[in-house]
Amino acid sequence: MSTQLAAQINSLLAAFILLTAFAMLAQRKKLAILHLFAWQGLFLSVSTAIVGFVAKSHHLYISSLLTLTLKVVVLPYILHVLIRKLKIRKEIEAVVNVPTTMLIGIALVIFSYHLTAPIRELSTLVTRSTLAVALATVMLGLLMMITRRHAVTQIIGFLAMENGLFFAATSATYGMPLVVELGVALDILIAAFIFGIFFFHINTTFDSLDVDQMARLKEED
Amino acid sequence: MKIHPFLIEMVQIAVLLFAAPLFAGWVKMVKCWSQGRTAPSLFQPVRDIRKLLSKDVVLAENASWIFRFTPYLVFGVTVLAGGIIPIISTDLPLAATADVIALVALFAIARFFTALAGMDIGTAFGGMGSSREMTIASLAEPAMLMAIFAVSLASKSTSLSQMVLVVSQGYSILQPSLAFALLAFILIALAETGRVPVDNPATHLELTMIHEAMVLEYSGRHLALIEWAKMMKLFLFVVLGISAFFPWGIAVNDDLAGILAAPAYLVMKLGLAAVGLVLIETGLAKMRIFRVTEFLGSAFLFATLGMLSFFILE
Amino acid sequence: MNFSPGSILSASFLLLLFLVLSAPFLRAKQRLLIAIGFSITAVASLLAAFAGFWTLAGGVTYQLVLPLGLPDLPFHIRLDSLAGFFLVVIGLLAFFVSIYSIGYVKGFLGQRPVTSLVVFYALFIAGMLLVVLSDDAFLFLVSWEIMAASTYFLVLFEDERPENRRAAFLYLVVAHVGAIAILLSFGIMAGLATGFSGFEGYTFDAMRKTVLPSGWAAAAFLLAFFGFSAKAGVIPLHAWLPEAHPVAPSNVSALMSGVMLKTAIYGIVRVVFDIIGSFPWWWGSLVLVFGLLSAVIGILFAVMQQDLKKLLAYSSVKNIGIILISIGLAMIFSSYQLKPLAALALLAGLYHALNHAMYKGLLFMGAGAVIHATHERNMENLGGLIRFLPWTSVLFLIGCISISSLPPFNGFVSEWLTFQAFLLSPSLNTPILKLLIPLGAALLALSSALAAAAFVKAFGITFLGHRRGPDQGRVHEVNWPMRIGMTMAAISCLMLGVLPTYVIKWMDPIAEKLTGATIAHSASGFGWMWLTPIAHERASYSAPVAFAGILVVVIVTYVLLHTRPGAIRRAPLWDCGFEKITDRMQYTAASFSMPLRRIFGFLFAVHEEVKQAPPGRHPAFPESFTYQLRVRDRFWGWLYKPVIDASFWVSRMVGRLQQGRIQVYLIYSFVTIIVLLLFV
Amino acid sequence: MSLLVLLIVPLVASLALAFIGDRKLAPEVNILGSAATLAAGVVLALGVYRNGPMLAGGNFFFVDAFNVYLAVLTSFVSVTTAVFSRRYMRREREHGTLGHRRIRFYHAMFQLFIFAMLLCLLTNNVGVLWIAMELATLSTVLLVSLYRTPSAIEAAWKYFILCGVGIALALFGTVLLYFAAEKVLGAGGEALLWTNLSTVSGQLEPTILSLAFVFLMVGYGTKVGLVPMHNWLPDAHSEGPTPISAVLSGLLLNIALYALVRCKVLVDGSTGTHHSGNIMMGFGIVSILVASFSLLRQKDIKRMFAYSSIEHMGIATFAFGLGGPVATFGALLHMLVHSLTKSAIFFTVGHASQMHRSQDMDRIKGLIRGNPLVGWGMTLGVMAIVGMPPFGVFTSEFLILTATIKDAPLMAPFLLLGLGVTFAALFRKVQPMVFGEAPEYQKRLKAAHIPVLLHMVLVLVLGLYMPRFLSDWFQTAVGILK
Repeated sequence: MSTQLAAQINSLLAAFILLTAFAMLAQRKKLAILHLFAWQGLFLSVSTAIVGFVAKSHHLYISSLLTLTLKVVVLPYILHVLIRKLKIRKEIEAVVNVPTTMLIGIALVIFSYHLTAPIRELSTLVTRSTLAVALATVMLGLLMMITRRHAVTQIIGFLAMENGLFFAATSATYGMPLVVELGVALDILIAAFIFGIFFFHINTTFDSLDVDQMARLKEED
Repeated sequence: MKIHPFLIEMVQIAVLLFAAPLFAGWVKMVKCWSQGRTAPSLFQPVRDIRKLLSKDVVLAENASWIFRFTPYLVFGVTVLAGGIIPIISTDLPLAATADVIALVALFAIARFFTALAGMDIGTAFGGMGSSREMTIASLAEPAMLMAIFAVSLASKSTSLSQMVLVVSQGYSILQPSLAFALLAFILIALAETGRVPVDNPATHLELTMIHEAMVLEYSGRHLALIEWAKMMKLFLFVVLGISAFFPWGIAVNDDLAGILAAPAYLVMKLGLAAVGLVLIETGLAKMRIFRVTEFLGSAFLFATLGMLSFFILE
Repeated sequence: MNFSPGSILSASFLLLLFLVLSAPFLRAKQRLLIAIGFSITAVASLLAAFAGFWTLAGGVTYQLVLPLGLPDLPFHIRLDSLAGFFLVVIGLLAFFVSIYSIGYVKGFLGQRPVTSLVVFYALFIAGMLLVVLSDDAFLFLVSWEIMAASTYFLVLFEDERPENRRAAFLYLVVAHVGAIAILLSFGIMAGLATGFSGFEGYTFDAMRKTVLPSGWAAAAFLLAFFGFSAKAGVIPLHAWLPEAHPVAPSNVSALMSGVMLKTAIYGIVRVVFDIIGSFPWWWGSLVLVFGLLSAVIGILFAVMQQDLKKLLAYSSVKNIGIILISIGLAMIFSSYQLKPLAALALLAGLYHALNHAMYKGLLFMGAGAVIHATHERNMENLGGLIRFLPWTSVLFLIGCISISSLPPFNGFVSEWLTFQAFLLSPSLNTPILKLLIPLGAALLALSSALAAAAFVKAFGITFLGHRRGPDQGRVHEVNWPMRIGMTMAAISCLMLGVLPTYVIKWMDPIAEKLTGATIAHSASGFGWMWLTPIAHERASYSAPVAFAGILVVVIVTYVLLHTRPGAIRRAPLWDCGFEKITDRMQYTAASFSMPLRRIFGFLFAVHEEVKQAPPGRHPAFPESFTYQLRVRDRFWGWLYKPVIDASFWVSRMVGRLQQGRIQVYLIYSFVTIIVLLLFV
Repeated sequence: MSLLVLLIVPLVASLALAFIGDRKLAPEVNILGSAATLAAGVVLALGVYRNGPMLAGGNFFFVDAFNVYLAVLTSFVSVTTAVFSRRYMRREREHGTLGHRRIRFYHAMFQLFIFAMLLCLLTNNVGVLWIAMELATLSTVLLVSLYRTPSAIEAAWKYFILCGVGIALALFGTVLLYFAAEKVLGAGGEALLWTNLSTVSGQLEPTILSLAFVFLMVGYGTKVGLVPMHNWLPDAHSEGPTPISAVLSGLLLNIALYALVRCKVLVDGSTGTHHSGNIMMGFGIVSILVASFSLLRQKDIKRMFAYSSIEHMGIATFAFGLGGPVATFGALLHMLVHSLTKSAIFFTVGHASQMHRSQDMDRIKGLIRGNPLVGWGMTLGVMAIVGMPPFGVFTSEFLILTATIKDAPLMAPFLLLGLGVTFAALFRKVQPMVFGEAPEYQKRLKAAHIPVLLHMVLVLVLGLYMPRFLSDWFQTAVGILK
């Protein structure tokens, strides 16, 4: 497999990642969002593997494996369990005005393209063009957290951001040093447990996961 | 031949002590004539004082030492002031004791204690008198100072002897600054010595009196001293005006002739001054206390004009 | 250790430090604590005064670097003529007040623990002494704020009273804002001194050496003047003063009014004449204008007051004004290189600072004695005390005479000198100043005349007449330490008034150092008895002669009139023949100031209301009247309230930022990063 | 060697405490662990002071004047906080607000938190720094929600999400940094080491670094609590148990600022402009103003002091942004004295709210009469924190302000405004609490004396006499941050 082809595939995957990000932004049903997230993770791990293959840097395989286990298996599973346990599968949440969100998303993509332009000039990697996508994914994840009112979806948005970061790491720089990768993964795992606990607390105290109830602490009166 | 300054000082103080009542009497006479009344004798004030001196003192039960101390202090301060103002000669050992500003302050001491004495016995009248006296004084002081300022600009000095020396050379009364200052000084003097239109020394009509209200409770020798001091104050203000504005005749270099001539000039000037005073007092009516603001305000205005005209015109 | 002003000073500081550290261990024995504590402060302040006197008399400068503070910015101490003079001012009054306190503070025994009072009192004195000694910006501000903080706690001594808390709070805020302004001004000077390559720029020496560009210099001066005025209670920054001084314990108010305000004067003189050095004339006129404003408005407020200590506090504003007037004149003169005149004006101001310390301290101590004896501050409930408090009344009267600037007492000398400075203004060669400055003299005259009115009122209403209001039983004369403290202050008032030539000769090095000219020679050129600021033809005043003259004439007349045994008969009041006079017919504090209120009322927010009780009866036959008078400070509404309202409005607006929903917070981060990225 | 001890002790202690649980000796063990950490820290500091900066664990750890003094500070405050929390937590248990499991959790997490912060400081690796920072957040999130009250959970959730997002952005910045670095240093771990980065900072690609700095600024700025990313801070500080508020305010913010400053140095080295400095100054000023005005209308005592923390972090950030020897010196000193003073204040606040069973400032009254130590402690603490001499905070603010009026005169008025308003606001609230009569509902309690006294004495000493070695330290740190 030539580097060219690898680059092709990689950018294709990048496109998919971006697509999933948008899809999540538009999607209403939690389970669907969860599945989309899992897909994004899958694309990410594959692309990581390919980059690893191209760059012949083997620690990327490990990190791809990590991604696979974490982002595709473990986290979705945990969330799935939570959703079932907390019986919030049915809850359809109001998404603020999808078209507008989409437009903002587009704007973000363009913006991040514009930002990463100079870097693209500098970089010699085959994967350099995907950096824009990575940044866009991060931004979209943030946007998702902003537009959603449900704890679970916010978390998913958060994790989507993380995906974007991983993608940036691999695509921009053929992956961070392994120590860092592992550490990050560990942190995410801990984070997963923590928000797992949180869902229970929130649900028991507010008997719903709608974060809009949690607006008691404020200055204005 | 030379005459020792201390002798002159003595003479001057003696003059002050006895000329003051006479002057007061003279003012009364002129006033009566101008109003077509038969006048008391020129020596009436002297007789009054002597009579009061020989009378017993009736003191309010709750009068404190301040009440008893005040007459002596007032008298003492006034006499001292008399020793400073050049009446017949400028060559006085006491002259350097105080310049005009300090002189004003000396009178202020007398006022301060009179006001306290007025409040000491705790009557409504006493308090009223003190309050009004202090109010008027606080308005008169700035005007007084501006007048002094105007004069001292001309004479480059605030020491009285120096003023006399400078002014007596040349016809500086023609200077507009001094003219304005004189005008202001007259108004202030009326207020300070408690004459119509600010205060009426002749009345005991409760609501119009100011100075009298403070000394209402005095009797005997205390009253004598107070009255005497008051006459001296009037006399001194007239003399002050004379030495500041019409100093001709005051002996500047102590030769016998000058010193002998000086009293003559003095008597003449005093006579005229009394006439002027009477004209004012009969011409004007006593004004309400809150009109005094405007009265002294105009005095201040004149003084300021005097100063400005010095800078602008001279 | 050799015997020098420096060593004496360190001794006094060690004493104070020892007291501060050991006081908490004497908590249990309050009586002992008072006795020991205040004796120590007395000794310490006397030592400080002595050191200051020596320095100024010797005309030498001691410098010292303490290994404290930052290693690269140690504490610099400098004892020069100016510092020496203020050491005397502070130390002397602190000595009197400390002795007074031994008696005064006993009054708190059994009511509350006085430990904190002793500790902060000592800290307060130490702070003031350090302020005048410090020779670098850092130490100066440290001691400056120590002074402020300790007085804050002293004002809060009776902390259960809400008005104390309010006053203390107001005081501390104003003081601190002022301190920050001073800090910034030092920052300018230090920055221009070295450009902050390191810490050297913070020493006053470095600042002296640098010549500031005029713009920066003006900024530095304005900041410093603002800061120091806030401390000195210059109108319109005075609002805290009449709140804080009255509620503090009287010995503390004596020190606050008497000397703490002077540290601000010291600061102005130090910064303007010593550190900056050369300046344009408008600085001086600015100081002059604010001085006049404070002098007139302050004393007018004083006349209006019915609370004895409030009256005294406002009169402090007036006196600070007078000091500033002289300093302003000095600045104008020296900006025109009229060195001797500048020297005269400056010395007049400093002399007045010294005098004011003495008589204001005396008056506050007297007020404290009155409160000690009657537990009453409101003059409307006082009166006739001269019969119960013979000592206090005499001493208080001396204070009143001095502060009303009547000869032969000290207040008059310095004010007379100020007038002389005014009268010399025609020698300025700027027409407009020639015209305007004399008007200032008129305002000064107005303020001093009003002062006389105010203190006739203060003494007359408090000590003369009959007791107004409810008479709480018999009143006793205060104990000996209090009398001694007051007496010493009174004596110094007389001495400073009668022997001005010596004082001026003593103070001359300051003038020489700061303005480059001396006046002692001309001032006493006519003999020690005659004070002749420029030349005896120009003007002269002889306090001794005046004093002796009055005395002699009084005695002579008295003797002459008592040759004949004149019987004195006591009789009830005549009062133009009124029947049954009651105490309630007397003039009250409110009624005394009524004419002035009518004349100058436009300057205040005066609320008068007369209530007829019971209403509805025939108006011709009212049962009783109640008269209520509230004279309020316009500046509060003009200056302070708007600021407060504005800041609360802003804070409401800012509160909107944080309205609880996490999405909004996320949007903040989002927007922030977008914006930043756009800018990069 | 001592470095490894310094890191391992808290980790071990945390595990141990997790096993010990809520036994009788747990608090003592906690104190002991912290004390050991402190000892190691001091030894390390002395070593650095003697032999200058050093690497350890094969380039993995790096100690210089800048981070070692923060490490000592961290371990020291952890000791005092542990001592304080012994009394505090006992009281809480007596009141039944906390069960055994939670106290076990508290102890374990406390030590873990200390570990995370020390790792942040001592690691030489930008990536590891990031990880440790995240770890520090995660370890405290559940401590903030320890009381399980609705508001506690809300606060913790906000803390979790906002800081998570922030830190994620920081990671993006780190990636960019790595991206720029690996061109110069080649791929692999070497490219993320401070030591290497600082040597080659000149060659790093300016555009990328300035881009990276934006992400790092917003990311770590969130944890520093700079406006407008500050919103988690008041909530988290006011709802968590007081010892945690103390360490959050006193230590965590410092750590985040430390990271930020390190990054700034790199960026400046590469861009050669003062751009990043200006950005930091902007954030600083905005934080000072917003915080000071928010202080005016506070009702909850811990919330109020949280805002004051924001303000002080703003001042430090501003000073670092200002640059220059004096300002930087001031900023370093400010980090030190602020964390000492603020944690002392939080100790007293904790006791005060326990005495009145409320954090509502209208209920807290008459502290000095009720408990002199708490009352005077809070009074003097507040005096110190608003910058009254002779306390150390004044020294730092003095240096910073004077430097400001020289280098950025236009900023001075805002600074003046902010400080003035803060002063008025704090005293307006604190004065009624400490002075006046004690209310009848006030409970008596045995306060933890040593921590408060120790901190206040230190701050006082720093204000009056700063030891030579400390200032040398700062000077070298200033040299590092040039």
